[in-house]
Amino acid sequence: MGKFIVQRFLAALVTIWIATIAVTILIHLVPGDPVRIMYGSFQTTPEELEAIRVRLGLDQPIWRQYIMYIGRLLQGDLGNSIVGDQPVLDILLTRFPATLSLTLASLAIAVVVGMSLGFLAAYKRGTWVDVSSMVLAIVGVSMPHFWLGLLLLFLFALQLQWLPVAGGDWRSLILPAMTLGLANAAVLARLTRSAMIDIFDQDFVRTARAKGLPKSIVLYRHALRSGLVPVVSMLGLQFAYLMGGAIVVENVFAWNGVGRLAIEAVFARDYPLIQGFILFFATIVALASVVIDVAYAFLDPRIRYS
Amino acid sequence: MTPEMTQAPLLSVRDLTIAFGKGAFRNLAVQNLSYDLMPGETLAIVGESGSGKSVSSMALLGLLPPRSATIEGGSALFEGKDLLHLPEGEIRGIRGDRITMIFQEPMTSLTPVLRIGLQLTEALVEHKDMSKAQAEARAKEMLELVGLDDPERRLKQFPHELSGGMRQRVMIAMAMAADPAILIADEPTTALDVTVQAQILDLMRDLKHRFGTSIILITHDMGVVAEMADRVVVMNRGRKVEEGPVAEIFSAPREAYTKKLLDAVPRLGAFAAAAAPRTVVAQPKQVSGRLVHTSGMNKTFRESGLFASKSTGTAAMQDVGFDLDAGETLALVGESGSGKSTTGRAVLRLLELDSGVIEVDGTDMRKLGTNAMRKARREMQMIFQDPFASLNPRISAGRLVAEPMVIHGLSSGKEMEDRVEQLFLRVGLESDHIRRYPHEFSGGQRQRLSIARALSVNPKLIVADEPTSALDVSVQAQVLDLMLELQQSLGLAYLFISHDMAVVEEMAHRVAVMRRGRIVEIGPRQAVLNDPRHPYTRALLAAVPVPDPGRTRGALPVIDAATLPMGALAEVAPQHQVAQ
Amino acid sequence: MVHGSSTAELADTLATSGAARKRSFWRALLASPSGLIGLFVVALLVFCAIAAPVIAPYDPLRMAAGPRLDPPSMGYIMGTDDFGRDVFSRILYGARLTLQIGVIAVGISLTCGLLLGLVAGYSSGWTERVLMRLVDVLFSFTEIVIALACLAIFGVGLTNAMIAIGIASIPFYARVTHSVVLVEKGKPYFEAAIAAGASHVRLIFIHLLPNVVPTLIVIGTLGVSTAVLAAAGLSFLGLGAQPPQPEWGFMLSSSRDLISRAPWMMIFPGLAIAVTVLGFNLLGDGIREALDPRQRQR
Amino acid sequence: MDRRHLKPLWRRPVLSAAIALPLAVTGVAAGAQELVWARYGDISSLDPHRATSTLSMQVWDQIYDTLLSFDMEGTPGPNMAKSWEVSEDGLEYTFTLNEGIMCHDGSAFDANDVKFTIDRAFGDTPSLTRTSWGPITDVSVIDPLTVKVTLGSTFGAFLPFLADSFSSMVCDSNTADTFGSTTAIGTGPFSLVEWVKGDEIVLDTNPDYVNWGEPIDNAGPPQFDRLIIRTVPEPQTRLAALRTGEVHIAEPPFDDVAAIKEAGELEIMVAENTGQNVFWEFTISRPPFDDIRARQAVAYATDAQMAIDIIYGGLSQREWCPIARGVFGNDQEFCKQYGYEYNPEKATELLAEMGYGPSNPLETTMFVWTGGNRHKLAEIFQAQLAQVGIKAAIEIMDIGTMNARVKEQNESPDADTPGTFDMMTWSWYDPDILYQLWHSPGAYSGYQTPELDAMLEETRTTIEPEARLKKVQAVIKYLMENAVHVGLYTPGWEWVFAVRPEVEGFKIGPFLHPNFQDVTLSDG
Repeated sequence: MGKFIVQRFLAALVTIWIATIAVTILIHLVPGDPVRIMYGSFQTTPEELEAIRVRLGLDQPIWRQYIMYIGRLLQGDLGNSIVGDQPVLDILLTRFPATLSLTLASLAIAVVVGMSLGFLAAYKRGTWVDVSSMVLAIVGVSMPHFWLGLLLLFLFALQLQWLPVAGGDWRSLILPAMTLGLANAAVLARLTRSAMIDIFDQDFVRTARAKGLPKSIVLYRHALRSGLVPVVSMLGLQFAYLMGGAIVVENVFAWNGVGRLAIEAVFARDYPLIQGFILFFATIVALASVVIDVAYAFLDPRIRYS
Repeated sequence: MTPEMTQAPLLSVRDLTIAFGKGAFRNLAVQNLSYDLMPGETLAIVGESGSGKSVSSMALLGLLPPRSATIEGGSALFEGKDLLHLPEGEIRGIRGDRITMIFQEPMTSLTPVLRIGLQLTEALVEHKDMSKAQAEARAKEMLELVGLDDPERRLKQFPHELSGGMRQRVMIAMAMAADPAILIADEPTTALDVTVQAQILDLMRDLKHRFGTSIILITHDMGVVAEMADRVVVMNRGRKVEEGPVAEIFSAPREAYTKKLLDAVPRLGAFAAAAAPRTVVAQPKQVSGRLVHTSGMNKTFRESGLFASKSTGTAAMQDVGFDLDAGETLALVGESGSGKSTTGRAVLRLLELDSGVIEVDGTDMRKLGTNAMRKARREMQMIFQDPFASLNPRISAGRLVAEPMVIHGLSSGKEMEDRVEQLFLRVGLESDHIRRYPHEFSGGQRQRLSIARALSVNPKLIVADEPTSALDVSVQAQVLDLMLELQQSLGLAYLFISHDMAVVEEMAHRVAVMRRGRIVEIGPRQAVLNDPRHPYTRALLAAVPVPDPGRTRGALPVIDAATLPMGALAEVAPQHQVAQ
Repeated sequence: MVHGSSTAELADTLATSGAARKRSFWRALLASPSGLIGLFVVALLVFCAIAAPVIAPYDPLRMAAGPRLDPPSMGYIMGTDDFGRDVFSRILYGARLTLQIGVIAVGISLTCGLLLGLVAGYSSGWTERVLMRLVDVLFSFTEIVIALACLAIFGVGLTNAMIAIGIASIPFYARVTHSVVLVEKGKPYFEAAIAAGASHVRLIFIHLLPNVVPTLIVIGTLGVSTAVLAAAGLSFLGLGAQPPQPEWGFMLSSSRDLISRAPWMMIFPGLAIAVTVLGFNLLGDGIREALDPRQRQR
Repeated sequence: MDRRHLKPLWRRPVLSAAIALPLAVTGVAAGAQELVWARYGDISSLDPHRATSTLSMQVWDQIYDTLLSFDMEGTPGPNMAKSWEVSEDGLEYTFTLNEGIMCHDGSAFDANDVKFTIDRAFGDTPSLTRTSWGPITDVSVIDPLTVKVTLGSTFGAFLPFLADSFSSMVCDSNTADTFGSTTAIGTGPFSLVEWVKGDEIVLDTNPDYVNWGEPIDNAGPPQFDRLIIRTVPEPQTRLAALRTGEVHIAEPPFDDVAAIKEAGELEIMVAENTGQNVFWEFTISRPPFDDIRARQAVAYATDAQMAIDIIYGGLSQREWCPIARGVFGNDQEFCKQYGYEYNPEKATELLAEMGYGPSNPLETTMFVWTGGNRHKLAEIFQAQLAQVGIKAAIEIMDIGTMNARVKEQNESPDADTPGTFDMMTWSWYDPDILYQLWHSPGAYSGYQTPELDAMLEETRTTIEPEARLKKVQAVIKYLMENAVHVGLYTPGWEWVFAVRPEVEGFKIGPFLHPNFQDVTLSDG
């Protein structure tokens, strides 16, 4: 178990490490002179550009740049943004709680709605309940986040005026979280259903039934607990998808998270911010998957006791 | 033990009919099946795959897959109630209490995320109104009865911490804990090694006497039937073929199907008197000389992965070595995990050895380069266990058989077409099979296809890895006959890998017994099978169930894994070597 | 050593009773509701794309083809946008872009993913470990972030967005290919081919590829829907299609300011995306079922 | 991780948000009045030398004060500096400061702070305002209330600049690294409480504030307690929030302005004399726009009046000059005689001369700044250009990116793609903008000739208004005849405000400086 956690953690570190390489390379893939593209404002002189180049270390060979980058990174320095010249990490950290709350709220919705729907469909396999849940799920999977968001906005905020449209109020979290959560609930429902159907076909469920146990015990004690294992193992990926989906949804609802920041940064070609965002995103997703893997290990004794 | 025929039956099944699918896809799995089960009796339901033997028993407990299977008719009277027409609540009360069940797959039949203790006690708590403590006491008692040590600890363990045999013991403990009237055992030992099978069968017999339970034993294995059953129901394609006391069925089967089934069963000892496999062709091709020489083969499988430590690994082969002459069959026998398949693959260089020598026809295989190795493969072909998986599903039968010839550039065009057709006929297939795809063939036909494919390049050596163990016995007999016939007419050498001692006795010139990656005994068939010197070989032979109700298997020799000699081989008789 | 097991027996009975194995792929596809609907939607999309100039009542780019912000009516069945362009005509022409997105993006990711997965899966050893580790890492970045990074490099635009999405999905296709290759490689028929002396080329092209392709057809079809969604998303964010392209996601984004005044500008492009994506999802599911009859029992 | 970073991360905990937020909203003493102003974007920096966006400037206006201030006509007059003297040669300016100006941190504002501000603008990298300050060579503190600025050459736009937000006076206590991002100490009517990036800027009334010269009634501090400047990107969302009262002042969706006016629920205020100018500008270092005919064809092919009527519905005006209405030298009649009236036939003709035709359209790319419905405007221009055979792709980008891209385009004469053109936007209070844009090396390394350079220099060195006007108009004529800088419309961004009825006294000064000092909030 301990070894398992250490392994997962090391794997996460490798992910982050590769991300650092990727973002260092990123800036060199930009066609043209990155310094001129980033800082070549109307009032900068060639000398100033050169000074910036030296300050950013972009005059150095790439491996030196990488070492410098890692060195700064270890001190929590992700560089400064071009727009406003502020520490990238500060910007990301002030914006991240909004994204985290959106992502977690959506995850909660996705898990509750998706898993129950998937479980129900698997349990009622072949009946109208199954068919209609799966039709619902495939429609949900096919629904663009941003469209669902606009529809919800149109309906609940503008037409019915049930929910506020702006402000940091918790109620303004409802629509974005629903948008992101429901779309992913559909994915989760499909995953849960097929995982549960696999489980229902397992020999041990037959054994449990053969013991004459009540349906509820067969379902919850034997099937669900085992069925949860693969589903939970997929939550790490789900979290990553949600984080990715948040980028779009934040822009629909003007939710002030890192996703909106990322789009702003792309428009502004604010490469230090883009680099920081990618690294930050990769780190969060990697750490989240460690957490979920550990949770998964706790659910599955085959990992817990080895 | 003969049951009193005057006694009222405990369970009386009448005209049971079960169908899968609906409408045009309706398919009768069981048709008008009737039988009685007497108190204290063991009734074996025998049949090959697709006979409906399992389905009919599952139906009794309402365990058929819902929505795909329907009970179309019949009754099953048990204690005055018709099991087939009870409401779910009532049948559930009987299930797991009055009638219990054990299944074939001990590895997957226990819930992996729950402790053994909970799985053992939950039915008792449910049906017997026991408190948790009472149920646990009973569970512990049962674990001891089924021969598991340290029951206290077992209760806290998870299924993956137990071996297959231990899990089946837990399943039996679970099934017997409620002191049921009927135990339905669905192929309870099929997935187990022969030595473990013998122990489990002994255990079941013992418990049956202790509890007076009636058993419905579902099996395909006539040996197990002969050993366990009082009466037998023979099924084929959903129908009952014949029913009768076990002795009668074996000694005087009335139906042709039963006769055929019994004839096909390989019996250990049937060929004990012969020094070589029976001759099936008029003029066997004469070949001689050493074909294969191996020595000192070692292989350890290591976990791969970015963080895997290099030190751990399982030794699949340790210091394995043997010789094989042209036209000869060397059988590699052993239980699962003994390294016999690994050895077969190593000889063909399908896996790389850590060390060792493999010479085929005097060429050191391990020194060959990629291209030379590819050429060398012409001389040695392989037949695999699973005829379903070993044929590429997207290539037609004709192309599959031709493939080795194409690879080695042996023939082409019309000549090749003729040769393929000839091969098809040679292995007992028809020429219009050539254009079909593998999934359109039955299991036996596919194995014939594999053989034709192996033969296409006129190899000298064929490694056959459990070539018949996925086949029904009647098909197995045909394939074995074919292999013998081919060997003798073509002068083939077989490295024949098998777990089945009776098959080995039928096929082998010489036998090598493997255990945990080592050869513990090797020698001519009569020497090894009739005069086994190694305790493990003896145990292996003693554990084989005998398909003859008249003969009882002797007591199982107790083997102590710790003291088994597992050292280097030493000659005890001419060519007969045993580990010291 | 699995001998006449009860589950195998059951499966056998089921398979023969289904008789699906014997039916041709197309019959199976058309027999499944998802396959049928999916095929219909995709065919409709292709039809719209090809016949757009014939069906479309107006030039999709023509401003003041009608009054501004005119609600749906007989003349403009999906209304007009804020430039007086006919929304219906724009949606029809948008189908062309959508198809293009699907084909190009999936083409890129499928080709590269297949190659990577095949190389990794076939080679094994260090090549495999390093490649797949890299692919896993990229995969965990999620597609949208990779696409964003690509767009940050290439600059915005629909063509760049297609390429970015194509690149972003490579890890997914590589993973699937890799796992299918591993499964196929583990099957005895592959070992049988090695034992028969097959060369690398033969092993890859005769034995592996044909068995990998069906899975890739399925995920490629499903992948079209992902690509369409992603491209529409990027266009919605302003990173993809640029004016005056009648791309559906871009049309949606221009509807945002007018959501209460002209909801039809939001509803129809969204519907077009959703139906197209649904169509490819259903078709993918349908093909999967048709290729694997056992799946259908689920 | 640095500890410093932990605090902001948890300042707004996820789950306790529901409890914490109502507190935050009413966190000021009971009955405190706050005003919420919603805008489409956030500021770039609180440091006036590190940003150029109007969004940023409007916030600096609240936190900082300037030495001089514009009256409603846009003429600079005294403010923090109560008087000033100019030397004979026009190279030395001596300012006398008002007594008793207090910085937000409680320190007194004096000549040292002025020197600190100007030195910073010149010494610091990257300072975006350096050239705007003019040819300053020295700043010296004569006494605490007197400061002398020396110029290298005469500079006609110097005084107006000192009334502009770019010259915001920064207190010399702003030495921390955090200046510009989390701290900002000025002397303006409001002091910084918090800037939650991307979300809101919270400002509290500065009780010590004295209005020395702003053209408004209130001489003291603002009459409400807190100003919250919130980022709400979606126009529809801003409108909805205005209607519910979550927001008091915001830019409405342009398409809804007519309906809002009709309903009378909100007051619509349109800024005048914004100094904003939207114009065509071209990459002249390579084809096609190295040829004047191509530039003229674009100019003739655009019907700006029709476009702004559709998109802004009368909120914006056709602008013929390269400098906007309200700026010295703007004269519609004068400019129009050199301007390009919509004339597609003429455009087609010019293109045909160059060898372009229906089968061989002129292909190019139009850069457009995001927001303000400019992308829609661009779409109309695109369609208009298409009619004469110019196939222009549209690329929408952030203004900073656009500035860099335009410059990069001009500096890549050998690129194999056709040269681009752009809908450039500038707001300036003085025709000196023309110098900054077109005098070599030029803001964008664009169109330059020695002739133009000489003419531009004269606009700087000529101080006397009558004479300067001549010089400026000569430049305007030159730029327009060469189709270098083709005016389109004014104003162009953030100039329309919808105001809730309970807000009274909201004013917009010249050059788009929103002013809250006269604002009173009735209970609404």
